[in-house]
Amino acid sequence: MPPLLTLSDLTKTFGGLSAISNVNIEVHQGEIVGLIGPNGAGKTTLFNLITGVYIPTNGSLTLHGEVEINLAKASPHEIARMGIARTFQNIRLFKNMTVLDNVLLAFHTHVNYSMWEAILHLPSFNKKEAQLKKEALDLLKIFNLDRKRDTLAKNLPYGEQRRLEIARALALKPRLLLLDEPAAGMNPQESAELMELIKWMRKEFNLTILLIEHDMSVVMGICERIYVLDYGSLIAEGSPEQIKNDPRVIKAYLGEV
Amino acid sequence: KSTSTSSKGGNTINVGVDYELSNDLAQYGQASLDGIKLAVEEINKAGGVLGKQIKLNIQDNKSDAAEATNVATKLAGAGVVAILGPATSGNVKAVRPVVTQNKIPLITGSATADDVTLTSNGVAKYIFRTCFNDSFQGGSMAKFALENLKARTAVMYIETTSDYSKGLAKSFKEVFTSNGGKILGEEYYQSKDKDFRSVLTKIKGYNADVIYVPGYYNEVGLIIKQARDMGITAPILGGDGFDSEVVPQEAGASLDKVYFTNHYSADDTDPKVVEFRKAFKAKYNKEPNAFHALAYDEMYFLADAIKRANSTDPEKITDALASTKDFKGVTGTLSVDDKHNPIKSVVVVEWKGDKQVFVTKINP
Amino acid sequence: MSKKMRVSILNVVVLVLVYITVQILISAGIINEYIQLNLFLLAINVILAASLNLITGFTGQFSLGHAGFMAIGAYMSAIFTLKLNLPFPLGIIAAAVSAGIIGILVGIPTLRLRGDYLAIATLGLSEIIRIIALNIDYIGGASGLPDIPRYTNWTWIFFTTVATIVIIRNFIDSSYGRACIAIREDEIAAESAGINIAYYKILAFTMGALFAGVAGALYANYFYMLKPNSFGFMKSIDILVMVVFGGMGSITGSILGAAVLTLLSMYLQNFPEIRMILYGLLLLIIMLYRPQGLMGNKELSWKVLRRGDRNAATINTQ
Amino acid sequence: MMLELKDLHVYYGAIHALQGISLKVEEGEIVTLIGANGAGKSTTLNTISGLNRVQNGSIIFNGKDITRMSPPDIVKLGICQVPEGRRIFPNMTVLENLELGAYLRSDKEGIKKDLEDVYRRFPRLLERKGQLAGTLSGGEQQMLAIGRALMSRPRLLLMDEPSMGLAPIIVKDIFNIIKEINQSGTTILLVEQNARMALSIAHRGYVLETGRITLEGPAKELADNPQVQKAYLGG
Amino acid sequence: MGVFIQQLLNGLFLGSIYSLLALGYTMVYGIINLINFAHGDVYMVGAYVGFVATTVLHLGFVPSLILSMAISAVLGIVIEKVAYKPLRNSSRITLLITAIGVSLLLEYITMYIAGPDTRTFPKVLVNHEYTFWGGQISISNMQIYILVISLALMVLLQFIVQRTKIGKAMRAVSIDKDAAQLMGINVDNTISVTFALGSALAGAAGVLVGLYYNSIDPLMGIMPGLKAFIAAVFGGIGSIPGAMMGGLLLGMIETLVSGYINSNFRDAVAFIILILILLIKPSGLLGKNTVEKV
Ligand SMILES: Nc1ncnc2c1ncn2[C@@H]1O[C@H](COP(=O)(O)OP(=O)(O)OP(=O)(O)O)[C@@H](O)[C@H]1O
Ligand SMILES: Nc1ncnc2c1ncn2[C@@H]1O[C@H](COP(=O)(O)OP(=O)(O)OP(=O)(O)O)[C@@H](O)[C@H]1O
Ligand SMILES: [Mg+2]
Ligand SMILES: [Mg+2]
Repeated sequence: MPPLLTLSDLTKTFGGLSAISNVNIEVHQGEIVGLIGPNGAGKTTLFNLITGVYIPTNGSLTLHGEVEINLAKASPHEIARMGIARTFQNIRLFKNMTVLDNVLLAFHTHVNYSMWEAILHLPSFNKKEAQLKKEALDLLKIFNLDRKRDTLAKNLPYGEQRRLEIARALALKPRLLLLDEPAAGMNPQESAELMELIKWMRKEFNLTILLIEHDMSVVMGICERIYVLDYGSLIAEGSPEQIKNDPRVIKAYLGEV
Repeated sequence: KSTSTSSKGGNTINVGVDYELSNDLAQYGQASLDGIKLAVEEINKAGGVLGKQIKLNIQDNKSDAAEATNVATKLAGAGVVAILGPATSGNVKAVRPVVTQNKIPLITGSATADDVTLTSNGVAKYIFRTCFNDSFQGGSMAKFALENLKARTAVMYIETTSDYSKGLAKSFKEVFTSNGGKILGEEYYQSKDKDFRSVLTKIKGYNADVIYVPGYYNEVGLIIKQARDMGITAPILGGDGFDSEVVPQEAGASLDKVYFTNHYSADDTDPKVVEFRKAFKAKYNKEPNAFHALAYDEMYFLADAIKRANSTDPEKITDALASTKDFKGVTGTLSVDDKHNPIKSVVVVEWKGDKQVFVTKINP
Repeated sequence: MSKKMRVSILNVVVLVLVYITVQILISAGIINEYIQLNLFLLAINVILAASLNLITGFTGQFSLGHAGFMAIGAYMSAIFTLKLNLPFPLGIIAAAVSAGIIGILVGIPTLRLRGDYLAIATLGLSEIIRIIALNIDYIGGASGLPDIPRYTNWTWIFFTTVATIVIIRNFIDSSYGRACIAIREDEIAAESAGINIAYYKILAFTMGALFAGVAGALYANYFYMLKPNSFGFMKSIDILVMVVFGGMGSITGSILGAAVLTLLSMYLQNFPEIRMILYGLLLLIIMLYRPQGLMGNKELSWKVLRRGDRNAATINTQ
Repeated sequence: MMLELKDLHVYYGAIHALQGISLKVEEGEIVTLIGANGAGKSTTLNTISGLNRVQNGSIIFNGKDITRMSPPDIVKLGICQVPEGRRIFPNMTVLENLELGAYLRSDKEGIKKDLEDVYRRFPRLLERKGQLAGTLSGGEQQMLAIGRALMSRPRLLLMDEPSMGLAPIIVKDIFNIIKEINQSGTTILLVEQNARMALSIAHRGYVLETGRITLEGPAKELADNPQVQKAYLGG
Repeated sequence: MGVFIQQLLNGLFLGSIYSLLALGYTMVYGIINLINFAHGDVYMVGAYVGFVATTVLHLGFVPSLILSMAISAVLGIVIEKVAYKPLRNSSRITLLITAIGVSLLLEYITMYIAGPDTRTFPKVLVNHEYTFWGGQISISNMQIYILVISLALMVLLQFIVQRTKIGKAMRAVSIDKDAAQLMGINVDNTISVTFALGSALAGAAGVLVGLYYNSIDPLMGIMPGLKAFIAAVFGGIGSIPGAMMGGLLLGMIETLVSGYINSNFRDAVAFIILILILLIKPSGLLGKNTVEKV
């Protein structure tokens, strides 16, 4: 099977600093792939490159599908429309919008009424908008947030904010979901629940997932393959078992047990 | 809709004031108001008009055209017999339809644009003024420059947002060029500017015989000072906007060869002028400027018309105003012509130190 | 659904009643010319505030140049009705279209500029508009364009104001409006959610400008006279004050803000010597006591007015 | 008794975030505070630091009532916080951030020595001392936040989830550092999601649930408590 | 050539006045992110204090300057405490409106007390004009003073903000008030110091400019305030050398436009240039291009 996403010889420099250098990664349809590495290794930078927030200094990013798309030439919103959704390491919700509106907003790319229908509030608009709301509520229910639909996002506790961010990403109906440290700030119990949720999501929505995480129980628990970055370069790739025992990874990242 | 007659009954005559009392033109509006207040005080002390006291209904138009209309509408509704102000041509033009509809006379002391009293449908019946129009004042200075100063070339330095400045410049240019003079350049400044050196550097390069600066005293004083500091020696000419002690204060020792057209000269020995200056100084502790004097005359001009009309009916006052003959004001002896402009002679005054010196008189 | 219909019908009925009542009062002379003038001014300010709110309150683009759009509309309508003797509706359309086009132009810098940098750019563009107007003799230059026919009447005022409010509200209340609000909240997250932020920023500017243009047309054809200096920086600030005072992100807030400040200004006419002192003091006090504006980002609706309603309670606690 | 919270009540608007918290920290201890998201852990620390208004109850530090003191005065007494989410100053350099940590101190020599200490603990910071802190990676920022707090030479260090977002190798380091800091004489109140680690280095612990303390005791006991194991240690 | 040099000098001196104000502006701006519209009016009050000091109290130049700076500093602190402090957690635009309220209050209270008229300073500093190049170029001592003073202030401020403890506290407060408090920084005092400093600068500018042009009025702060705001943004918000540079460049642009293009479109062309430059450098000339780390 051809990969869904290919990064080849990807390089990104900031001034003199090479945050990413010559990275080659392939992500296949349906996989859950882990991306780990020490702090400052360039993991988030890689996400930013994939989603168009940063423009690569060198190399290429290709999204495969019916047609091949060069992501380096696309802007973030186009990439989002092509089916790549993400969450942020430092949560970026629309703080002064309600929980429901955060999710509804992400349905924007799938809105099927015209601006005229909206401005005139035609009956067709009301019907389609009600339909959107229903879908959004269904999604919120999955994340156990439906009861907080009218709460402003900024008033949610941290854990719920993380979940809302994932819900918002899913509302884009993506093919590829990028999660940047989704378990950060969660206790082991909550992390375990999150793992179940991620697995379930993959099945339910037919997703491919690329995941950054420092919590090894999460990474080792759900990832099928793992890439390890250090100082912007790949130092290892393989199954959780392989990675766990890779001396370079132990030295750079995991530490002696 | 006919005018309210509420002012007829009482023991007072209500006069509306629609002036620029705040924002950028506040200085001029408040100066005018000072002049009006002095006149009202004197009139009331002398027993009022038709045995009634004058009562001012003072409103601020925020130096804005729409607000001037707003205020005028309010004054009309409050039943004033006449409106004094606004100060600038644009604002008077904005108010014009309101007073026309309400049939109330309006007198301005400083709206000088030619078309303030003229609309596309002829003379604006209810609009009067105590000041010269631009054509007369600008033209007079052009003549003076050509004949008395033997100037052949001139540069104009104009305030870009002021209709007064642009109006004077236009008529100066017309008369100056049609009598053989040449305008070498037109340059612009903005009110509230304080630094004029860059344009003055340019003006210096024109080497013109005279520089015409139709502006108000605030900037003019600074322009004169900076021009002289930079070694520009050509005479600097202007209009009644030069008439303020601010000019010599700002320009100081640099004041040299500065001529302007005005209504009277401060060294005028006409008892009317002398008395006015004395009274003004006593009340406000400063020398009156053109705004003060013209607004002072506004009020007397109105009082005179009410007296002659022997009525406080606005329509009758309007008729009386229109037929004014040889009304003796501080700013000259004035008759209203068929275009509602005052016929009065203009004097050319020179600033010598902080004194004004009469140079010549030009009759209409 | 039926509840929505009921509310809509209720709104329409109330509006028609307001329209007819005021029309009758004007005809009967009970609303005198002065009150009428201020009522119209109030409505024009409502349009200005609501349209600026779309740009600044909802989309988060700090604009200090709203008076520029108004100026374009005002002059365009004046040219159409005075110089070209065309009917007023054409003047309004010309005003809306031309201001809208300028809105696109002004919107373009938003793609690169943020916050105060954008504020300066918009301020600059509106100043450029004013300075150009000062120097075009065809429209009277500095001395202004007088004798513009007075076509604006209660019917025009009422229906354009209502249309503006309804259109902006409906827009905000749709996915398109949510996109704008998302841009205000977090541009990067909005982009990652598939929102074309460039498009929506320009759209907001264009719509906002368009309605400001309409307000300009109503203004020009009511106040007889246009002067470039009426559309200076302070005018933009005045509009901004209404928006902030009413509550950024609330359309009903803009209505209230415009109303209160228009009436305040009218009332303060009675104190010419200290008018601006009082105005400054009131601005200060109002902002200190109600920093989020009268409405915050809530909307006033029948629900809120009817206290017992449960939904109202949730709105109030937001 | 170094620090004592007595029946503390704190509100955010209508939200009753702390509903009567009482806890004690002895001189020289590491005390950990564990609990689910939104339990009120950060609120507790911020309240001690003086950032929140206390509705009811009191905070005593070394016998002194500090309930209504301003944050700078509290820092002056020797209570310093490593805040949640790092809160470093992004537009300032790493070095300037560290210097700000020593804002209230004026002993040049001591500051210099402590700076060297911080660099020794976190060599990465030395490498990047001229870089703007905002461009550091998450983990680097966390190191900076800890280093910055140490620069004030606190007597009581409040740490809010210092291991959040850190690579495992560093998490271990961080906990070692916390132990070390403690052994060199600083008392520590530690909030952690990584309860297992926290309990392994702490002397005592408290469990917080929706604004109330539900369990307390020596760290070992808590770690062995089945309830705690199920809820916070991943079974 | 002589004319061109003269024009450049004109621009430099005009710009140095903008800079003088922009420096204080950018300080306050940098720390509480507030477009302090009242800054121009503090400058006006400073000028009036100088006027009273010289005409009524008959003080010399230096005592008047100091008095004016002191009173302006106090005024700045009072304004901050009364009008801005209660709103620290409100949106920036709310603060902007409050600042406009303060600005109107200062303008019209002054107008109410002192009248709207223009006042002129007595000659406590004598203006000397020096000419060079056969009279083609002229410079006055006052121009030199103002340029030198604004340059010196720039260096001083830059030093304070970058090198001193209080300067670092100012920057920390501007970035994150809570975190700054956790460092032991007294946020209120830091902000007060900033306002005092910025306002004292405005007061000094008021006296200097009042003396130089010899003309003050209650609304004199509006235009320079606006220009200083533009200069500060132009140079990069919060950047002290940026404010200096923004002011000088704005002065130069205005001068060259009036001198060589068209004085009628001075401000329009200046704005066009400004916008173009901003489009190329969206955070001002010396503003840090703070790429938000995602
Ligand atoms: N905008 C930027 N400007 C300058 N340097 C940057 C920028 N963004 C990232 N960097 C640098 O690039 C390196 C990689 O950063 P990145 O955020 O990708 O790390 P990371 O792997 O996500 O680390 P962590 O696990 O701690 O989040 C870091 O050293 C960081 O300082
Ligand atoms: N500034 C605030 N305004 C309103 N509510 C708040 C605020 N800060 C916290 N809360 C609420 O107070 C409660 C306690 O929050 P706190 O941040 O103390 O939790 P925590 O235990 O630190 O959680 P986490 O593990 O997610 O950091 C939560 O319900 C939260 O939503
Ligand atoms: Mg990261
Ligand atoms: Mg917390």
